[in-house]
Amino acid sequence: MSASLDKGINALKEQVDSSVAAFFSSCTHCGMCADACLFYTETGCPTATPITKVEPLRRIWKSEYTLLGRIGKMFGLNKKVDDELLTKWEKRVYDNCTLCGRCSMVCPVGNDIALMIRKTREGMAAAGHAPEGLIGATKRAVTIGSPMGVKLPALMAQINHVEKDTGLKVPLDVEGAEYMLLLSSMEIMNFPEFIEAIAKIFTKAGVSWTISTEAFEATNSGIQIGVSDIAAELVQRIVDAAEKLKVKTVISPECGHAYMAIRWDGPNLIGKPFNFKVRHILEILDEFRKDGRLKITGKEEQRLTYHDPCQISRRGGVIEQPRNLINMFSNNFVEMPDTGKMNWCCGAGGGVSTNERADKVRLKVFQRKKDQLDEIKPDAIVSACSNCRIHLEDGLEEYNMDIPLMSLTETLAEHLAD
Amino acid sequence: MTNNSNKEKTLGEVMRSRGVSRRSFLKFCAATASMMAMSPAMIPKIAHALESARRPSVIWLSFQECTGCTESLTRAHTATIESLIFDSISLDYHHTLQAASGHAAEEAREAAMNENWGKYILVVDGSIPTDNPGYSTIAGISNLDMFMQTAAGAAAIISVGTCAAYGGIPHADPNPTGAYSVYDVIKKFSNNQLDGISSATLAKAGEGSVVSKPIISVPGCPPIPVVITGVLTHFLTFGTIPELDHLGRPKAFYGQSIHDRCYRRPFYDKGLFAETFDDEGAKKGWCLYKLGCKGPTTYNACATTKWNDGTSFPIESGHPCLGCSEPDFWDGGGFYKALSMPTENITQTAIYTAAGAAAVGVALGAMNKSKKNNAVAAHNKTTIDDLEK
Amino acid sequence: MSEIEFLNWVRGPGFQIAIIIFVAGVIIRFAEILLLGRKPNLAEAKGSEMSSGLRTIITRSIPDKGTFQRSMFTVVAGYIFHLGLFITIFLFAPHILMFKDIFGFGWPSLPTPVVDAMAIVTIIALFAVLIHRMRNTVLKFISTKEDYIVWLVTILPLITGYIAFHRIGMTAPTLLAIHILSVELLLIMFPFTKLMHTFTIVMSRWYGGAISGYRGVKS
Amino acid sequence: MSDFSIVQFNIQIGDDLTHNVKPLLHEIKHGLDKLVETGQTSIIDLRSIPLAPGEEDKILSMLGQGEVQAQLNALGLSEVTETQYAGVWIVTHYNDENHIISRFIEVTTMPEILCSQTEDIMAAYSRLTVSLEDNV
Repeated sequence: MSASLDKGINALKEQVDSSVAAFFSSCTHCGMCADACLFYTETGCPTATPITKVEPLRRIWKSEYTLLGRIGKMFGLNKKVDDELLTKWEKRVYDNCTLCGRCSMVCPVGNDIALMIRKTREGMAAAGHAPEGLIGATKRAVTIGSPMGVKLPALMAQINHVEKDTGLKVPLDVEGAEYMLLLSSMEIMNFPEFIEAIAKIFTKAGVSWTISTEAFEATNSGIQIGVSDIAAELVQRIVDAAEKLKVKTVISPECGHAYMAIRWDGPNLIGKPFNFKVRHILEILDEFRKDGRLKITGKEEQRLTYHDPCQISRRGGVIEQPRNLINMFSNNFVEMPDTGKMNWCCGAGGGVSTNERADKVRLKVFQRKKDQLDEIKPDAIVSACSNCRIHLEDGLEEYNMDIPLMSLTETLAEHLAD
Repeated sequence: MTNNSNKEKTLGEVMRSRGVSRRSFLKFCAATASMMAMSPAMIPKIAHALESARRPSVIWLSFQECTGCTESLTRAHTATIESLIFDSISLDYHHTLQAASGHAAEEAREAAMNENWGKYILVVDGSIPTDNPGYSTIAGISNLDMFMQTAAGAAAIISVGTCAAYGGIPHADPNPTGAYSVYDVIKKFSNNQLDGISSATLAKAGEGSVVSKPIISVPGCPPIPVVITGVLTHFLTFGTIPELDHLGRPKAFYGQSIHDRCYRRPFYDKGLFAETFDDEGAKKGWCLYKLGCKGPTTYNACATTKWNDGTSFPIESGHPCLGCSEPDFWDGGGFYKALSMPTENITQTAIYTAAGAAAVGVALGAMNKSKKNNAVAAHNKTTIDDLEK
Repeated sequence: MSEIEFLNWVRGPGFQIAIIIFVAGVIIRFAEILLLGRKPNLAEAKGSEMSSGLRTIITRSIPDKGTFQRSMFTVVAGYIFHLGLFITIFLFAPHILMFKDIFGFGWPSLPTPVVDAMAIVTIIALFAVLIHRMRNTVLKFISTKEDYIVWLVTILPLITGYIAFHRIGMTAPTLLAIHILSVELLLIMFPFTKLMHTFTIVMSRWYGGAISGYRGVKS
Repeated sequence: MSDFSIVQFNIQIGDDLTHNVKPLLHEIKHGLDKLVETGQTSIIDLRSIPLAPGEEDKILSMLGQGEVQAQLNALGLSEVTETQYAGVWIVTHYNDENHIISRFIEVTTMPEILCSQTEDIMAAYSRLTVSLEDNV
């Protein structure tokens, strides 16, 4: 109960570094980031312009870290960061941004606006201006171990089902395994087929893998709400488990921000490099492909497209791998008009799906994805993020579209040669 | 005075009495119109006006000057015409040209003033020192006193040369004698900013309301001789002063810049410049802008009137215009520095500034860093209990 | 003060003051930014920060197809006025003389009529940009007073330069002095406004490219 | 006499240096038209127009030499020549030292300066009268 404006302002001060200072110094208010943001293109609302979302951080930078700002501060001329501002900005920063980073790709002066919004969230959260839904999910993540409240027994139940259905063993807590698989709550609760698919593929590939019963949750609410302390705590759990089991590689599952959290933010959050590798499941599968460990049979003839999850493609660098893999089982793969690093977000990442308040807007901005799909009219969509998948299903239903959604890993597993 | 009788005659009569034919007179008028940049359609009007004009008295005062202006005038190669004009005026005082000296000379001046009070033309060359009257005196009279006394009774004042028009070389930084132009001296007088002026002079100046005298500036170092005679002729012809620009210069001569009338202008427009005095560009007669030509900011008639009997003008001879007919041309940062160049040593300024700023920047950067470190140190770990207020 | 005195002042002490503020301001801004530092990235790298940062400095000048279509006006008008500013500032013979005086070296100039035409194009583009800023909902919303002031101090030297070159309305020394004065205003405002992007764009593009490149994404 | 420029530069751009030559020749053409239509004469002062070295010579050589050439002695020499285009006259005034002081192109049937002037005729009459009286 100790969130306060002072704490928020201090958090913002901590977030300013030379990159942020360079970004703010370079912004010319050209407005091109708005055209890159689906929250603007689909709502037409100028408050959704990405660069304006970082106003609290900008004010702190200006008044604390620039000569003119320092002088202005002396005479009380600067625009202040206060609760009124933060209240007004809460929706802009959390509800109208998925941290998809498309703005960062088009900014003509090269500003990583998504990074700045992520940093702004640190101040917002510390000042007590995070949305209810995200606070709830974060609390569950820390206390229960999963933002959706999934506990170990629930996972064990799903694993039992999988083992029964396939006759394959899902190894738990195996010390010295090569791979340690993480799962997102959504996969455990909504898509247990994923576990089945992994069991099949990894068994066929003949590699040793395991799931830790102490740290199986891949998602990280701390990243989404913007509290590094909590994010670090959640990362630490995985690091402890991986070190305990002495695995070589930790696998991030089909979840965008989970990959971002463990692969790119993880070591920086806990302040030291990992002594294991972190890979996305698609990277592992592509390695298997290269090593000839994947034997595929039968090709899909239907028109398939791939929805790039922002954190995996644009923010994660896993862009070629899904395409390599899809081409193994598809004869009719078609790209969306904007694709790869320039894809459009589904509209529910970055904590937006956890924030009930944003339900309406996330469905509205889905229009962007709908337009993209209308243009290429695919028979099915393949993706690699459970969160995207759930929201895409929601969106397609909302817009009365009947396009099946497939997980890349699961579809690949279906095409495994015996 | 012997020429008193002449003064009552018209110019036409004077000329005819000297056997100048009407044809010669017409030629003179045509030359005058050409010289004054008037339309040839004006020739008959000039002829008519000059026919009936009466010879005015002219008093020429030389103060802090080099006699270059007088030299220019007397070396004028259009000798016939010049002498004709000087024959038509009564040059009652000019201490370089007159035969009389000493007291006789000063008496001549006073006599001319008394006889023609309110009607004579006062020509001034040289600037007037205001700092200490002792810097320049004539017959024991300070320049300032002599000028104010003479100006009081003038019909018009013609400031000949850059020194009289703007202060010129004596006025150039640091201006040790407190030299000022004719215009500035009168302005200072009207603002009561003049010391060292005698009370008698003051009374006289006030009486003649010096402040409201028309002043025609004919700047140049030296001025083009025909400009001097042109102004005199205009006064003779029309009895009025010619149309002047904002600096008091006759528009007929100073209406366009050297650059506008320069035959090398097409090279400027094409971007063809001489870079040095002996390169190919210089030999090909390209634009001299880069060599410091002040043509674009200098208003004068050199490019069309030319010098030495229309032989050429400085640019035609391969040298950039110095801007001698503009104010402060000595203090303009150097004759060979192009107009778009800064006059100070900016490189040095920038280097010193950079050194100083680097130190300040490092200090400010260190302050930024320590502020950030303080913020990090003040970090209060956020737990799930701290997410709400 | 006579017009030549005015011209001499702006070419002399005035220019000196402007240069001092400009140079000091830019250096201080750079120090402020760079000395803040940035934590080293502890995650296992997938690409080189340095090379992708450097690449982005160049590549971000060209928008991708989709962005070009969506922000066509901003891109086209932006290109025109930036190019126009470059040509009018750096390829006009009298300006090159000034740079030569300061740096000690010069470079070839463009023919004056070309620069003249480019000045007009640039002025038109800048007015189009202003109208766009005042009418587009996003730009209207995000624009601050600074944006309009910066627009003004950017276009002033162009307009005064054009008028001075063609000597419209006033005498050449006054027009030239006004032109130089407007440039001095620009120089003084430069370090304290978004005009700084002229220099900091190198840093921001580098950082943006480095952050992406570290993760193996070509930005 | 026409070559009054002492320093000769190797002007590359030639005739069109000031772009004044052609318009001037056109003005002369219009002048001739006006002279025929209305009898109105016109005068162009060659010194009022900026001309590059050599351009005045160019104009003069274009106009060429006609049938009439006259010289008068009035305050120095003056030359009046009709060009090959009848009605177009070049009037050049020199001073005592044979330097050109002005040069006009006159479009007229007879330049005014060539005509005997009324005042001079009157003076001539009295002079002749006096002279006859003295001699008788």
